[in-house]
Amino acid sequence: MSGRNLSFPKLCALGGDMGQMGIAEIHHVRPSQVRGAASLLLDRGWFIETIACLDLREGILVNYFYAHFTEPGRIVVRTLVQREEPEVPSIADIFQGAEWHEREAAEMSGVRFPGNPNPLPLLLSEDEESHPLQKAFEDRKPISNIVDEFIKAECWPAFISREEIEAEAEKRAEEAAAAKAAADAPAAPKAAKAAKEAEA
Amino acid sequence: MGVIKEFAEALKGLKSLIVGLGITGKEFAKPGVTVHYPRKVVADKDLVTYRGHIELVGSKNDPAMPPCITCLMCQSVCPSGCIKIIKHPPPKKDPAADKNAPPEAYASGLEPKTKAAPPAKEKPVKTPKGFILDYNYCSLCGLCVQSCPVDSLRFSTEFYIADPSKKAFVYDLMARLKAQAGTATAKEKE
Amino acid sequence: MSVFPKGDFYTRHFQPSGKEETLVVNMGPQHPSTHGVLRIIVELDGEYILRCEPVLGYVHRMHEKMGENRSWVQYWPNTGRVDYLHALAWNWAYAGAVEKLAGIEVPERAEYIRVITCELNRVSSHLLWWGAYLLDLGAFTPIMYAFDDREEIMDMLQMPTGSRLTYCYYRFGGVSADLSDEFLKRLSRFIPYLRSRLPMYRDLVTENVILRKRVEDVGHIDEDMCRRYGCTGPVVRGAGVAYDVRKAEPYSVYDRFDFRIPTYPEADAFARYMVRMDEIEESLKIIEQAIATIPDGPYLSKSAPKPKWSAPKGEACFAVEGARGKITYYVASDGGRTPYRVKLRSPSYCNLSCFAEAAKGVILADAVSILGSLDLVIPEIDR
Amino acid sequence: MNISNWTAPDPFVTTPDMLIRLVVGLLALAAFVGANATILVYVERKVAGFIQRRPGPFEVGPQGILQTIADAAKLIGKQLVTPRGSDGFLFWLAPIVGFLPVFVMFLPIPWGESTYVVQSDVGVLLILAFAGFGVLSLCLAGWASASKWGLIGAARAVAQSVGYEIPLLLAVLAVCFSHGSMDLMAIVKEQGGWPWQWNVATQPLAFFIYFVCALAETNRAPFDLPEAESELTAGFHTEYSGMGFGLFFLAEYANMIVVCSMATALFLGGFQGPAAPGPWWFLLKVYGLLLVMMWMRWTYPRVRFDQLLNLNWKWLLPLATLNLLATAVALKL
Repeated sequence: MSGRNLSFPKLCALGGDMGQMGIAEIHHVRPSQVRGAASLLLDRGWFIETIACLDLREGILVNYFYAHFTEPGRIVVRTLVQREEPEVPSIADIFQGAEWHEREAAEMSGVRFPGNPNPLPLLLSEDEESHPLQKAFEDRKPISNIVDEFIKAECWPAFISREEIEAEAEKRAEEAAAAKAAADAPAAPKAAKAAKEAEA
Repeated sequence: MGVIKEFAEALKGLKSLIVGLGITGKEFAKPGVTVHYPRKVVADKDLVTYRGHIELVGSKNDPAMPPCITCLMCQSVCPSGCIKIIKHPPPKKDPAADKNAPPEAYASGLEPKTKAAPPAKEKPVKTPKGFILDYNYCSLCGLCVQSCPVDSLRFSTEFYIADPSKKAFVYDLMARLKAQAGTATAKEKE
Repeated sequence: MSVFPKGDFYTRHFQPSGKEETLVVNMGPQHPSTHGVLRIIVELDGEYILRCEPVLGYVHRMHEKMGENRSWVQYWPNTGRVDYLHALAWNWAYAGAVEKLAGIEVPERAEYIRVITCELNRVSSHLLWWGAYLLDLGAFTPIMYAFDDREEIMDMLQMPTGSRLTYCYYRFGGVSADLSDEFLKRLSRFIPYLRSRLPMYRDLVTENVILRKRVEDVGHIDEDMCRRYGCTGPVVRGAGVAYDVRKAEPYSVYDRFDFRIPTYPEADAFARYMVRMDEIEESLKIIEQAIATIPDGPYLSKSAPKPKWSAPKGEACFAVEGARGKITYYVASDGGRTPYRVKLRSPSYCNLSCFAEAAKGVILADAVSILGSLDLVIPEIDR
Repeated sequence: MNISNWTAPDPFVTTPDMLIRLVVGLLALAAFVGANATILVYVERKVAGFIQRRPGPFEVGPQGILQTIADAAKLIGKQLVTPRGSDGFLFWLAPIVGFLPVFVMFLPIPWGESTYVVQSDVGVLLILAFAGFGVLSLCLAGWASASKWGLIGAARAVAQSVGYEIPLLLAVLAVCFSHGSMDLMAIVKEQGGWPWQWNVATQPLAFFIYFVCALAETNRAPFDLPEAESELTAGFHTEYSGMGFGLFFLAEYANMIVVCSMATALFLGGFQGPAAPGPWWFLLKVYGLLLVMMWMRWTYPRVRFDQLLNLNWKWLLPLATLNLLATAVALKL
């Protein structure tokens, strides 16, 4: 996997093992660097496989999968976008095939791709407003729950500060607990009654 | 030259058309290959390998009862949630029955040991009371059969099934097993 | 002309740049040559296509979301239903991804079984495509001959898998049932039979001058276009690039078999046609070698996960060469009961995305020819 | 027959004898067309079935022989839907326009030495003239149904029919030249009973061109572009339901009989045959040609539209012209 020397601007390149996880290289970039990576990869003869978004506690992780017709391996260019402003510049003018991948990612995960020539819904109905692949808050996991090493990497803090997320999570958890307690209090006798009925 | 070449190509094309006619002509003369359904059915060798809906297997001792231990593995693994096992309710503590039992005597140790073994702890009934399969939603993945720890499930080879109503495909597998056992014993008697 | 001036959402977005003298027609969602519910909005100038835009999503089932709310094992049946014509390749891609993620060993016999069944499934998929493509081009008979041969394959695949189309046969760490000797015998009888049928296919169709005129020099999709759109499979091999996942990222035991990657440099519909016809022969060659060398042993690993198993945390990607191209499963796990994210990269989806460019300026009949030569399976596009 | 002898048959001074012949003939033709179309549909489906190695229609009646009648009953029983935005009058006129002229085309066909309805000196002309009506019907149908697919189908039909009529005419003309007559009966009578005495032996190229053009004129595969169902869903009859579609269907088969009858009379010696000549020879030859047409339909893919026109203008037309010239020169010599 060495000797490829893809030197596009990036935060860091870390992880990836073709044998272990089927991904040769993982490059972390800022959203603004996605286009640079794409054009460099196109010059080197890579083609786009797909775009996959992960909805995480830290934000939405947008993964661009690239593969090559003659070289083995798979390169993932990933970037993290904040949920408040989920925008990644479109690469549809570099890889035309990415237009559909972006449209799919946009409607499924709620990431916006400014510059996409045809930003219509692709698979869902045109009046669908929700993003099905966005998870509920309590289902969202921090990236450390999936891959540890990204947290250890120095590039991760560039995306997001860890404390912020934890603080928000704690706050949410407290709120949820309070709400639950409030809801449980009157519901408790009811629940007992229901259980009795079920037994009978 | 160009004209000659064009004509040669056209003739080649015509030849290919005639070859095509020859092939379909030959096939015309051959017998048909389709299975003429109501009159003929699929050969058994192709039928026995078909995985239809699941059914219960009779246990060795009692062909009308499955060896199922109601572990609910199949029910929980089913991706479509189409298996429903009804358990026997847990045995109720009957105070009258308790009175008949001579716990004190045993406790005292005065009873002769040769008389009888102490009554074993009442076993909870493990066989299912009911086993319902909603075949409408089944995707025939076979995960239930594979996950059954006591091999109580198998695939039926039934596929001549059709019904205008969805209700017809909600099978009571216990009843089915009983019916199968009944016909099997009837055959044996004959 | 237009009785329904408003049109629907997509037509409204499509129309504004249309000229007065052109005709905007909907090819689909119910159209004989879109092989299912695919809709293509076409702007016609006479018989020539000025521009077109595929509209997808009519059979969208949200497989990716379903992956997130059912357990690892429960996701199996979904994999067979993405591409119903080459279901085992999708089975394999999911199996491979999760096995990679969890480091599950697959017994050697299971690998051979996978190769045999998957290649057999590929042959059946190509046969169906052949018939359906000819149907697109107006010949009715070939599909019946193809079905005749395909029927035998389906009967054979039914022996281990128990189903005929949407197989759910592979498991983590192997397959769900062993191959019987009867199956292997029947298969080794079938291979020479199918080989003897192929010359008939060639004489009836491939050599036919009408077909040649319909597919030669039609629908150029060259290497550069494949790269920009991510086209794989017979499309890229028809553009002269010997790209086959079985060779490029060798998985399973494919490196033990001797087979060729058929390529044709013409990059037209005929090249793609020929690639598929050659692939049938190559697949038969692989199956033949696999039957000869299949080892004994267990068909399911002892460490195969139990039904309530959860994968360890991490992420994994696994690519498989399907009949239509590169199938990639990306799975991410947080160690929970369900996958955290499943991403399906379907080849038809990427192959279709280049249709708008490939069909620009061609005749309507050629568009049908191009569409057919991409070998689309709509449920795979919509997922 | 000498063309100078020809006088227009005046319907008002016809003899009772001729009137009876006409009425009986028309009735017989109606029965014949109906019966034959029914049989042909059945035969076509059986041929398709056997070529594709399946039984074809099988359930209605022995060997499915009543299948077409059942289908006809179904078609008649169906609701006639007039699509929104269509021109209702023209829409329903089109199938009738397509079907009626077929009767006229049958009139001058010599079935047997004495089995004919009208013996006209310009029989060939009559058939060719009324054959033009077919395209009018397709054009009307496609245009009036307010369907874009229908419109494209209609446009194709017009371009195709107009184009292919010319080489067809030239091919027929070559035969008429060599016999010096346009009377089908005379042409048949001048041919002998054995295949080498037929016109196809002296005019093979004309026969080939005629047959190809006849396929195109009747919109049969591989030239079924106006209704190419994989491209245009069903072309000009996309929007027709019930018997509207049924009439197009019937007209197609009736047209097939007409073109094959004409081919038989012009090139294959008509009712002449070895041993005893008679109508059976005629029918045998017609059905032979029809079977070849069906055989071709179930073997070939469809040609593309521009290729279809190229074949006509670049191949058939020059060939037909050359053939005609050669015939003329040979006759002069």
